Amino acid sequence: MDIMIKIFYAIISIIVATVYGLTLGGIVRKIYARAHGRFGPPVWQPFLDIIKTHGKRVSISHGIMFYLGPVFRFAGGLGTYLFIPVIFGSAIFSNFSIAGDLLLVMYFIFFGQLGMALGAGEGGHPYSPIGIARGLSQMTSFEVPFALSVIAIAIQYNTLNITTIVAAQQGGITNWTLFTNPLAVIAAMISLLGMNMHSPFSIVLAPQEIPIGPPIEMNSSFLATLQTNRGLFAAAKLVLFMNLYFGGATNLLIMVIKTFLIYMFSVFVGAAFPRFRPEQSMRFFLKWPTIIGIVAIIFIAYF
Amino acid sequence: MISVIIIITLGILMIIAGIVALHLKNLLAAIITAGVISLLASVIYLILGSPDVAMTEASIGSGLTTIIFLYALNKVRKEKKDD
Amino acid sequence: MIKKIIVILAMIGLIMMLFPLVTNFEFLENLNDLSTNYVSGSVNELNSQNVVTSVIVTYRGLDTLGEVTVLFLATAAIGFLLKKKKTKKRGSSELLQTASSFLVALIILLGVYIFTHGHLTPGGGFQGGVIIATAFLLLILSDVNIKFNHTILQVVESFSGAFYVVIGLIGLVLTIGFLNAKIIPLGEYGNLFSAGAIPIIYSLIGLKVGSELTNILDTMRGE
Amino acid sequence: MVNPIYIIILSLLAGFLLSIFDKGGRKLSLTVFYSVLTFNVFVIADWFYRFAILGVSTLTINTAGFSAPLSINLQLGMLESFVLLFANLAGLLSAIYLIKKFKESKISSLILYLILIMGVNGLVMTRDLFNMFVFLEILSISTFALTILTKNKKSLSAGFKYMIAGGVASTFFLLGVIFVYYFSGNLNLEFISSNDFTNYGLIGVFLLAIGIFIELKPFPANGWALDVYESVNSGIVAIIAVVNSAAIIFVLYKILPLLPTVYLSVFTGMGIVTYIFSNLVGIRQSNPKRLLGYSSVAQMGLLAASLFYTTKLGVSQNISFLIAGGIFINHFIAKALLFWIAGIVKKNNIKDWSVLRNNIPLLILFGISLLALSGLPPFPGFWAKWEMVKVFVGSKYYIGLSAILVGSLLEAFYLFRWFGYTTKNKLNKETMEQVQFSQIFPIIVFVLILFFTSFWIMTNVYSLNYFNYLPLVAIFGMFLISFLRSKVKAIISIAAVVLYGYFLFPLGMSIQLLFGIIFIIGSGIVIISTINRKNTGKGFYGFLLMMIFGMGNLIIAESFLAFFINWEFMTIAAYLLILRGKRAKIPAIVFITFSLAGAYFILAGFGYMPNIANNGAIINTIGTIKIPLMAMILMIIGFLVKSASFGAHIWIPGAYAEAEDDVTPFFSSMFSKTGIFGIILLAISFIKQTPDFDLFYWLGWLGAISAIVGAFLATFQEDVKKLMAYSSMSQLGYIIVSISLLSHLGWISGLYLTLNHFMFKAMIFIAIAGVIYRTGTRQMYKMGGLIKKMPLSFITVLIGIIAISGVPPLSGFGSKWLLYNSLIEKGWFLQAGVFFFASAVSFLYLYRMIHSIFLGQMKYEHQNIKESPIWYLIPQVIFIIGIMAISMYPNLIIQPLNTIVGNYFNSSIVIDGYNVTSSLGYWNGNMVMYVTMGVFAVPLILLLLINGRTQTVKQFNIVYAAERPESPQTTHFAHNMFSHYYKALGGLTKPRIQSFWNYVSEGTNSLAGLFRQIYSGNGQTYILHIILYIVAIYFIMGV
Amino acid sequence: MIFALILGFALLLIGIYGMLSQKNLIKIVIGFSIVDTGVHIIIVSIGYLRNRTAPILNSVVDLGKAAQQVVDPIPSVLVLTAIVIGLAVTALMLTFVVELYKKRNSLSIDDYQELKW
Repeated sequence: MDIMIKIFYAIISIIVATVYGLTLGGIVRKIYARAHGRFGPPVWQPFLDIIKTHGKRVSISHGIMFYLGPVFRFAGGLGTYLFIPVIFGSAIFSNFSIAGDLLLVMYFIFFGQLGMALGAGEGGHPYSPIGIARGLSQMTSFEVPFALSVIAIAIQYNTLNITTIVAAQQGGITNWTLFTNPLAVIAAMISLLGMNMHSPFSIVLAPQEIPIGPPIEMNSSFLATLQTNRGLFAAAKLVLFMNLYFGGATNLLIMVIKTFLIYMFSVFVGAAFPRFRPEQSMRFFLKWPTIIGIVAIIFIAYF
Repeated sequence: MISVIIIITLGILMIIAGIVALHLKNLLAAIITAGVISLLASVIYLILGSPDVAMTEASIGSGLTTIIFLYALNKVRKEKKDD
Repeated sequence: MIKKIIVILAMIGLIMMLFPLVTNFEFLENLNDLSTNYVSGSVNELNSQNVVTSVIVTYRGLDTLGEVTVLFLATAAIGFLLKKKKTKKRGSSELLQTASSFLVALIILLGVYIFTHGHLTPGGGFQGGVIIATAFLLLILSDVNIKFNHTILQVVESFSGAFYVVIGLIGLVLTIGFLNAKIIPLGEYGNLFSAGAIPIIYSLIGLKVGSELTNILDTMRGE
Repeated sequence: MVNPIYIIILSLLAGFLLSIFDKGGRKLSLTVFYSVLTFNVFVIADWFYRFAILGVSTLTINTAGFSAPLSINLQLGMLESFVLLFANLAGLLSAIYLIKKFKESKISSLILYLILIMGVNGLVMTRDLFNMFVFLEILSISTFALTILTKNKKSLSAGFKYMIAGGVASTFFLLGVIFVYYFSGNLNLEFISSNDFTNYGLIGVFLLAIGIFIELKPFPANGWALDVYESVNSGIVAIIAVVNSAAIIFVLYKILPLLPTVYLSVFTGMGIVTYIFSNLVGIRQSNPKRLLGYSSVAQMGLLAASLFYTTKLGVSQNISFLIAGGIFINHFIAKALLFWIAGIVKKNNIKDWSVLRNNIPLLILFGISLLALSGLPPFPGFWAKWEMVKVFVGSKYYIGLSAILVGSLLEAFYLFRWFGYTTKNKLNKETMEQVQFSQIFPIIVFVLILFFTSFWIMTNVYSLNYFNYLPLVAIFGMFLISFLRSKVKAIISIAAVVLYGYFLFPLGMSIQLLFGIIFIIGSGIVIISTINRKNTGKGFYGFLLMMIFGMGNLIIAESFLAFFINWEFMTIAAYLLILRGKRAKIPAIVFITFSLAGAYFILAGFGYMPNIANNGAIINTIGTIKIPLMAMILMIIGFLVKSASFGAHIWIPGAYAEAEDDVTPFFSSMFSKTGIFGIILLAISFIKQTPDFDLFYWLGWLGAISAIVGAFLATFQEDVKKLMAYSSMSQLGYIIVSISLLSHLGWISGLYLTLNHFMFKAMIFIAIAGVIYRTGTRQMYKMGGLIKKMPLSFITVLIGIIAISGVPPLSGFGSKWLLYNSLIEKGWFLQAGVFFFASAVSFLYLYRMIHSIFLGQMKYEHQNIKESPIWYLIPQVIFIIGIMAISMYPNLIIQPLNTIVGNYFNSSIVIDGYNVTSSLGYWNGNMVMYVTMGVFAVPLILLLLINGRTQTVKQFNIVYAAERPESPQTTHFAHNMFSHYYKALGGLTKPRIQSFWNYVSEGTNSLAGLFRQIYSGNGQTYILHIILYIVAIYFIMGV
Repeated sequence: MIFALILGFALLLIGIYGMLSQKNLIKIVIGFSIVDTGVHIIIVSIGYLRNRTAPILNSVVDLGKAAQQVVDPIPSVLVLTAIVIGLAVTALMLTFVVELYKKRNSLSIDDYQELKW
């Protein structure tokens, strides 16, 4: 019985997160447009997109793996989200965080990426593997500062349990990792830029009118699934960052505010900088953020 | 005492002969000189109280060896002529 | 040029190495035990006047056997290496040939004398053998076209060697040791037929050495 | 019981009379000739039996009816009869080998040969110094003459050089004899003692010793000998290299008691110098006989050095006999064999030896000889080396030790290179001459004796446990049944592995069990894939079983020696397996060079080891001893080579890639684990002591570097097997780091990784083998889109890469979780960072592999290929089941590992149901699995519901820049996939280590080239060398 | 007799120098035979004892005190053997020289270095 309630809670949590994530996406597009001096699409445009793509009459699949690609991707998003306790102390939003700790979350992120890469690969379009190659290599580089930052946190709190980490940050803003371990946060925030694949690190998708990265062959419901996941996954990442660095959230409102602010950070950076070429972004991540991360570890471990 | 003088004299002669034998351009002369060394050596053996050795050295060292040398030289020369 | 310098350096090194052997050398005042034993043993046990001979033939008989073998080997080796070439040459004068064949008999006789008296006087099988070979050399020199009967040479060479070994073997069979000269009575000191088997062995050696050297010379002359 | 002097008598008699006999026809003289040689062998064999088995005391034979100081006496004892037995046997066999020659040539050749053998007998038996000189001259003259048994310009000039050099050497010997006589008053060795010599009188001894030593051809005064080896008839060279050397070394042995300690030290050094430099120069040599010449010279140097050194130390008789005797027999037999074979092959360049492939039995004999000469077990040279290392370490003679090991390595290098040329070079149409029975007979006899002595040593000296013979039994057994069809052999092999595992493996919860599963059960499963072969050729299963049993025996080895011989067995088998690959010439030589280098490190390490109680496997008893730090370091280096750690990794890509495709899984998933096993072995001892130097901390860093470098290197490979090879390097880095954590969690993680890596690497490599089998290429960009044709292989690879990359829910995540937890727990934070990076990079190569092969566009030529053969699929399925099981129920493995590691560390994790909790975090594999299934199922069902109208199109149905592209070939994005990544980080993969080793090899090569300049070919220079050598030694000794 | 000893060594050195410096094969053999002679003289001179006679025990020597009157016979014995061996070796060397010359028509040792390295 317990498990049924758990699943029920999880569904609620997922819906909330997805809606929130998609809305964020809409807002971002609006902001970008404004920054470029355009009017821009409405905030609910992502929802419209999903419905529209679902409604496409023609749906083309290139094979089983192609078919499963979006499934993997969405499953990755779902899983990642489900292994994170979203709101501290809330039963509904604790998800399945009992299944594993921070490491599980970090590695589950790969699940979707790998599946998507495979599906896109079977699509047979040369742009997909190009995009994937870029994406994967970019990932290897931004993972480094993030991983260093996570290690720094693990040292700091002597745990990898997300809930415990959040608990340790309760009781005032000064307990946040942001203030107790600022270097780790800086490293992580920089890698978040890469994770979100916004400009200047948007070479993977290379968004023009349509994305010409991995999802290039994706159409109709496949694309819709991916778009849905984009919302959920964005939310999941933001929640994870909030939990790790910004004291977590004790209720939904705080969560929305905090995550929104975190998101805005990457959006503003993205709006201000031009796109990097892949090797530039890699060099970037492996230089300063990595050094900051190492310093963070050394600082926290030995001083 | 006399034996010492003989030995010294012979020794000097032998050493000279040795050096000469090695530096003579003429192989025939060199071989003969080398034979002389052996011959002188047999005298020394005699003085040193080894008549057996002296005999052997005289017959083998200076005699037979020299003859074999000469034969070899002869063969080499013959080969040279044949070409 | 560099090589020359190195050679000279090597020679200097060698001189430095051997120098102490000369400077520190002291002649012994007395015979050491071993040679004293030899000297007395030669008289007392072997009835041989010439100590050198008795040592060569008996005490160090194995050396001598080896020595004969070495010579034998050399003969075999030279025969193995050199091919005999047939070239006719102008012979020397009749007169010379006759004279030399007369001389040859004398020389051979001398050789035989030397090796049979090896235990009494200086000289022995080797020296005698060489002298015999010289006789044949004379023949070769006087008549360049002379052909020796190789079978006879070989038989002499082989059997003298074989008998030498067999005489040694007799000692072994009599369980008094290989190459023991005492297989026949020692005889009277100073006589020709004394010193046990020494004269016999030395004679065999003489024959063997003579035939071997003749063989070598014959091969070397290259006819 | 025949008096041994009859050997001399009869030989002489026959020698003198042979020319007479010859008048009665060559048949008669040959009969006499061979009868005498045979008689010699029997007499000596009889005596050897008396001395060795019946324990008869040493025999002294007086001559001339007088006893020792007066007359010359001969002595025949255990050692003499031992040497002479071999010498006479070799003499007889070489004579048989030469029978054709003897039938044709002059009678003198028979005489010379017979007397040569007689000379050897006399030389060995005589106790009189001057008599030695005489016999030495007999020996020399007959040898000089026999050098021109086949007369040509080369042998003549070589013979002449030999003569003048020999003449100079014996002159010095004679001088020595006379001065020894002068100072001691005696010529008989029994009556001369080292006390007879005043300080300056020692020069007599010096001259004596140096004369003999020169005859042993010490570097660099040995040019003449090499010329002889190169140019002279093989049958005779066999005698020169083997019988003559044996006699001369025995003379040296006889005069050893006269030498003062200083001489012994210097001569030891000179022997070692000879060993290392001759082998060094040997690597540049391409003429087989000259190559063997260098090797002979080297071996004699080693033998002399061992004699001098053991005498100097006063090592116990048994040990010194084992060392010197082992080197002696090994050199004796192997060298004779090789020279004989060289005479049959008649090729003057080792690169042309591929003709030997026309004669497989001879090739096998050739291989055996090479293995023996390289000093590998079970051949006698190995045991000698083993004891020698112990002695050297025990006396702290480290320079000598390292020189000997380096020399051995060089020697093994050129020998194995030669074998590589023979087996792999292009075979021209030319065929070999018909081999005479008389030529092959001696070879067979000697090989049999070689094996006999080897087994004798194994059983009687070391009394090894019976299972240590299994690798050898396996290879022999498989050789005997090689006529069977290969499928039958495969099944027999599987059965053999099963029986082996069943009877030998303890089932208790121990590290043994874990590695038993990997080595034995794993092998059994992987063998299934080889059933696919139509024809395996000879030896394949033999090598395979030898390797498997060798690996298995490591686990249950009861002594260091047993461990090491099995280590070598395994290495040899692996080398032979690699060599079977089509283009494996270079990779195989690189592999064996690195492996042997590693093995020598281990050997040196064992030299430092204290004795260990002989009850049960060393893995269980090693905790009771304290391993010295030096041993630890040396052995770890050796083990790291095997597990292809950073720095020694350059052998893996070639070896893995060029080995046959169904063999590679053995290397990657099992063979590489032997290194890990070794490290664990050391670590068990390490954790019981309080170390003053935290070796394992640095080992951890090395593991981390291996992991990241391996991952980078893998990323840029086009060749799928090379990619996976580097992946193995990277993964083994993970294992090394977790073992070196020396903590409970670390070891669980390490063992878990080991098991995991074993499974996924095996299945990926088998899947790849299937793909290569079908497509015929290893270049990934030449494949593509194969998912449609080979879906099952795709699934295997998919599961494999998920498991490698550590993505939940499969077992790989468990290993990652354990790893990071243990790293952070231990405080190795930066290492943890490196591993995050490495595991991220692993996505790159894994994706590259799966995409380039299975996804994207298919090539035209692959339109009609089929799924992998069933025999490849069966093991894949088994491994998939295994991986799924431990992914689903991680406790299946974590629980036992917890128990196993609990033997060594206090437990630091709590296992509650499926929940594993460490001090840092927790992980519930079972729940992760279910959640993943759930989150996977939900979108899938949704998609299926919504997307009912999907139409599946052909692979090539894509639009590219608004047009259909030209052809699938051009559309498959696979070649140079990570070029941008290379731009950014490619600098890290610059082959620095490769170039380092290139420098090393080039440097060695040019050094060899430099040193061999001294062999100018000029006889006069050679005499100069001898004189300089004598002078130099004299001044070094400071007489 | 120290002078004989010196002479022996001098001949030894001269012979070796000859072997090292002369290019002609026959000269090298001559050098070798000089070395031999030198060694023989050394050996004999080592056995020499002052004011003694040859070891032939005929009427000249008092049999009872023979050991005090004769020189050491052993070196003579050894030299005898050595001389014969020397002859054998020299003869063999010369044969080689002749054969070598047949092959290449040169007596210079520098012309026989086709085997090297």
